[in-house]
Amino acid sequence: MTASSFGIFTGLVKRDIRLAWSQGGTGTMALSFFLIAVTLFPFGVGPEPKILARIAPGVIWVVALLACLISLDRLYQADFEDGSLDDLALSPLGLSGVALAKICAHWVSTVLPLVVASPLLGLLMNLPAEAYGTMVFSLLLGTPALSLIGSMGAALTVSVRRGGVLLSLLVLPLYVPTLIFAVGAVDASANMVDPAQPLALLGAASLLALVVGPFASAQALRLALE
Amino acid sequence: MTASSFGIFTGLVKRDIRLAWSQGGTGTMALSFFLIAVTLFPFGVGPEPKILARIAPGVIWVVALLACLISLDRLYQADFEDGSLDDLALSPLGLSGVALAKICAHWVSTVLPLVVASPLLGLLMNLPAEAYGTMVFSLLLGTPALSLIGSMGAALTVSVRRGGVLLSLLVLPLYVPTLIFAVGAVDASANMVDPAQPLALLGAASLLALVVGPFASAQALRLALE
Amino acid sequence: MTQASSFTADVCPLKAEKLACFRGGRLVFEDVSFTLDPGQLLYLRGSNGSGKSTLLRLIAGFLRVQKGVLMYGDDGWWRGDAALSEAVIYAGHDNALKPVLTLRDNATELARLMTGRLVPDETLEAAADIFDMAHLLDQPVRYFSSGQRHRSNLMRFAYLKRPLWLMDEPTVGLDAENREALAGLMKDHLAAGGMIIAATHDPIGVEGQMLDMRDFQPDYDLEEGWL
Amino acid sequence: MTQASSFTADVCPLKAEKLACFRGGRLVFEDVSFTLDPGQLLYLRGSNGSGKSTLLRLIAGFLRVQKGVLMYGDDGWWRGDAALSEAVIYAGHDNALKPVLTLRDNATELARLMTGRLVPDETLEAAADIFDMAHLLDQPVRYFSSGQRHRSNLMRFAYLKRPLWLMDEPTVGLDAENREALAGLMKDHLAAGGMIIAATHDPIGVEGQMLDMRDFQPDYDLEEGWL
Amino acid sequence: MHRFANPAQFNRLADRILPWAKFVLAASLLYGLYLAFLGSPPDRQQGESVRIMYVHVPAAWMAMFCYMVVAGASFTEIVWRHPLALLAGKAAAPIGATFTALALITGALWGKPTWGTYWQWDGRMTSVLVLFFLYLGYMAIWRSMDEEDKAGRAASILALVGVINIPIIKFSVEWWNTLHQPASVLRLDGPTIDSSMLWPLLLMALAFKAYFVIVFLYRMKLEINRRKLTVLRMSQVNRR
Ligand code: HEM
Ligand SMILES: Nc1ncnc2c1ncn2[C@@H]1O[C@H](COP(=O)(O)OP(=O)(O)OP(=O)(O)O)[C@@H](O)[C@H]1O
Ligand SMILES: Nc1ncnc2c1ncn2[C@@H]1O[C@H](COP(=O)(O)OP(=O)(O)OP(=O)(O)O)[C@@H](O)[C@H]1O
Ligand SMILES: [Mg+2]
Ligand SMILES: [Mg+2]
Repeated sequence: MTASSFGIFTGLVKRDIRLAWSQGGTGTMALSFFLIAVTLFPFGVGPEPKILARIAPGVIWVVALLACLISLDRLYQADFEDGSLDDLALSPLGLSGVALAKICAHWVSTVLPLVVASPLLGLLMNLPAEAYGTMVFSLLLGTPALSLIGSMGAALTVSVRRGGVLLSLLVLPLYVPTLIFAVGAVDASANMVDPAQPLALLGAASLLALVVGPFASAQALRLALE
Repeated sequence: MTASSFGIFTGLVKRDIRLAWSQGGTGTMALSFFLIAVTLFPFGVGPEPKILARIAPGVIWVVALLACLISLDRLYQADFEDGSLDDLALSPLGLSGVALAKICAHWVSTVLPLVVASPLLGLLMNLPAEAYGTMVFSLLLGTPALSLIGSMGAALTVSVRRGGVLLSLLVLPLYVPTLIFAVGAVDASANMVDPAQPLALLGAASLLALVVGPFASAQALRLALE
Repeated sequence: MTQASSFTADVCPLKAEKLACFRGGRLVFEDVSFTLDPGQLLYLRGSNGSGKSTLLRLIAGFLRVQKGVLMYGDDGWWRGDAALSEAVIYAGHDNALKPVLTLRDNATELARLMTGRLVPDETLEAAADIFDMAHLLDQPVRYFSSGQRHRSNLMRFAYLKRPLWLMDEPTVGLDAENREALAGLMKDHLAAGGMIIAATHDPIGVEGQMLDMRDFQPDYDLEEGWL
Repeated sequence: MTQASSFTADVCPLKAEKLACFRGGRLVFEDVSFTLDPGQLLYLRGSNGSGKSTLLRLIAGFLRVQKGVLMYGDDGWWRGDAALSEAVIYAGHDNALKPVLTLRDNATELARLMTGRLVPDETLEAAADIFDMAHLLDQPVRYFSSGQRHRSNLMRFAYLKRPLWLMDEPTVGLDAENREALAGLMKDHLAAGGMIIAATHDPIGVEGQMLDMRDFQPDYDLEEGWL
Repeated sequence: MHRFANPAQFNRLADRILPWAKFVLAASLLYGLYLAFLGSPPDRQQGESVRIMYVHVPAAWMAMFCYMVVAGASFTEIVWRHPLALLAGKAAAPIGATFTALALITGALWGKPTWGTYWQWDGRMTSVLVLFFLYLGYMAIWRSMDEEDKAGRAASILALVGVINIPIIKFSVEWWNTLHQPASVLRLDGPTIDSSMLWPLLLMALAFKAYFVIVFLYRMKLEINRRKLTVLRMSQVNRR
């Protein structure tokens, strides 16, 4: 049973990564949203390097968060609409396992590319050289919380058409602590202060989300099936 | 024929406004995204009033644009998925007329509330008092272009699964001029300069979008029907 | 042969000559010809994938006529044409219902979209009665079962007064009584001089011509067909 | 009465006693009782909206059993239970296909989801052959017609080896030949000791018990039922 | 108009052009590179870094040229439904995107020694970035849709709408820039070009154009073959 569960789990993760990067998937698209939306800020705020450097960590993190958010929209929705959610519910893995697998796949296929691209945007936004390492590290540490929390929202809104915007209403407030710790860490580095403390808090947020996320998502998915 | 066309047009506008504000509609949701996302920036950037004031026009406009964008996602998608688009195509109004009606409804139901809420966010972001009038006026003048351009993107991506993020890739570059003119106008007011020139350009952008938007949307919708 | 009638648009014979349709670069059918006179019914038959739905969508003007001719009376019949969009009612696989609206509101909005006017309450209730939906008129559609949704969709044929009905698998998921109601509705329409084209796998119990789509399957030819 | 067989889970009799179901605050049916032994087929009959789909989803464990008892062998049968989710294959109105994947990949993914293993190619091809889909195995599903999609969905019954089949309107949109193929598949399953519950409006041509859902319609009572 | 809709005829034409284009590419690239790196003097203010210009400027020109090819193909497709035009746009877009990326990257590399920063939100750089996004959008639509014809027409609509945008972006951004940062307009007056620099520049531009022609023709042939493959697959779907 455990061996088969593991097979199902990895199989599901692979399936979702494959779908995310196949035609019309969210993988490439979230990345382009991230790039474009960050690029809009210099248009909006003006090109002064000093201002840009000052707001860079905040803007990059907020936009990464929004990109993650809009890609979450379809985390369960596609499976719900085409009836695959019924199949997922009948898998021996159980719905919590299914949710965890889908969250892993989302993070790997959609969020990880954002993390990889973030130094480029740091360049565009004139981020101080000292802060690059911490920014990437804070994204690696904090974004799992975004996927995990977002999964709960996505599961809750899955049976609601046009859930996308409702999703943001549910999820954004829960993102605030993660955001604050992460930006705190990057700012600390930019100002040559030790970012250990906010980073520790960030890790704690991700861990907490890991405990609650899959379970709560499964409960919400049950509701959608009813 | 003309009288009946007018009846169909207003009927369709009313239908869409009603659907947008009914349960799960985009009306309330875009508004809450706007409010929450702007609120994230003080968290991300830090609470210094000077910095906030400096970036306020840019942030408010960029987020209004993103809110508009994510609500556009479903402009035609819902009708496409449930088969209503077939009916719309068989209306004597013609697809261009249908597109224009849906754009009008989108602007009234979803964008206008953002305009109304913007002074509140100006307050949160510490916007200089001189700039409020111009900000609201620039939103009134410029957001129709957002709906019109967005309609083209929404029509192009209507048959695409997970089109939401593709939409942003198509539409955001086309939003850049509107954004630049609008922020230019608000910044001018904030710096006590006459904003007439950027405002005129902003109006021109909306007019141009009005000429191209419904027609191109109708062409794209035809494709989706095929 | 235009005929005065109770319809909002003229009824003319519909004539197809050597129609062909490409999808995704492949020829789905070719050389489809038929003539449909007022008062007549045409069944589209054929195995899954033989092109019934495709032909219906072509006639409804959703697809471009790439090859062959389609005539309504003496006029060509083309995509986006006003004559077309005033003569046709189409009901496809999807139900075109808004789940948050009640059945009455769904019907009202559709009628207004097609005519710019509201339907009188009596017309609507009579239409609902045909499919035994009168008690559901003021229920939101989201509570309906799949057959109830399908019937809600079929109701359009009863309250819109257009001459040419295009029906894609109209019997799907209907119970026996409602299949009879459907047959009755179709007979009335034909008697009033209307025309129907219906793609179906089940017998409906109304007399009509047959067009078997399997007769029009192309011998596939790469040299000609690929671009 | 557990029976050794070719299935991945044990086959036990399924027994329902006085099941009732509320949806949206309304009682959809009540007092539904039946016993289904290995090798038996149960048809759910009844007009649109009588609760066939609802009962199927209840048995599949998507809805909570709010009233009454559902037993599988000697054990209770409840939502999220491992025994349940290893015994059931469900095919509903939606096809659960990913349009970008080929039919083969769709099937492979489903099998892996249900068992953690890959299906052997021969099994898959045999399954496809039943519904005349073998030549479509390596095509992306997005090119399929509605009947072809439905057949792709039905294929799961041929390559997953679970004992209890739940089929919601399995004949919808199938042409005559494929209806026969379906009947053959069902007969084989019953002969091997499997069980089937099928909601349908069309005759399928396999012997089975009938459960008419119209017999279980509650006398609707606002006082009792509304909460 | 539809004469070259016949793929065989197109292939013949392409095969006739290709050898010439290859020759032009080899000749102009070799001589151009020689002039650019050895045969021309370093700039008085910029030193050796000026040599980036010989890649940067032709790449920027090609970025815009390719977009016009895509837009022209789109227009042809929309108005005359010419099947090869559909494929021409698809074939040209990735090349254009690559040149745009090249212009961006060389520009950024050049920026470091001259302005001390890789990236400035200056009008011209920004408008090229937006051009890059338009390319990405065009290619994304192509990738995202089920049917080739549909995808192509959708992408064509976008490409045409994008054309309207290009002059606006350039114009507006320059205006926007003067409000905040008039200093960065400096680059536009650049070093006056001496003939010792003009020649290698023109030769490199010729080489880039020849390169475009070659890759474009090969990609067209590829697309035609891919298209045949799709049709073959489709013919399988309903084989009975
Ligand atoms: C990523 C940054 C850059 C981008 C996107 C960019 C873009 C362009 C474009 C589009 C052109 C062609 C203009 C036309 O023909 O109308 C061009 C030309 C040129 N660029 Fe850049 N550029 C960048 C950085 C630089 C830098 C750093 C320099 C040097 C200081 C530079 C110097 C030039 C020169 C000298 C020309 C030729 C102007 C002429 O036509 O005479 N560029 N660039
Ligand atoms: N989500 C829901 N909320 C409330 N009521 C519902 C919901 N889904 C279905 N119902 C109601 O439950 C009843 C039974 O629906 P069900 O779908 O089971 O019918 P059915 O027998 O399958 O009919 P059909 O033949 O039309 O498929 C219907 O009256 C329907 O209105
Ligand atoms: N979007 C599409 N792209 C390419 N091919 C398609 C597309 N839609 C349908 N086809 C193909 O066209 C053919 C005809 O499909 P159509 O839906 O018209 O069949 P049908 O006769 O209605 O079958 P069914 O009885 O299954 O509904 C099928 O072979 C299908 O594969
Ligand atoms: Mg069909
Ligand atoms: Mg049902």
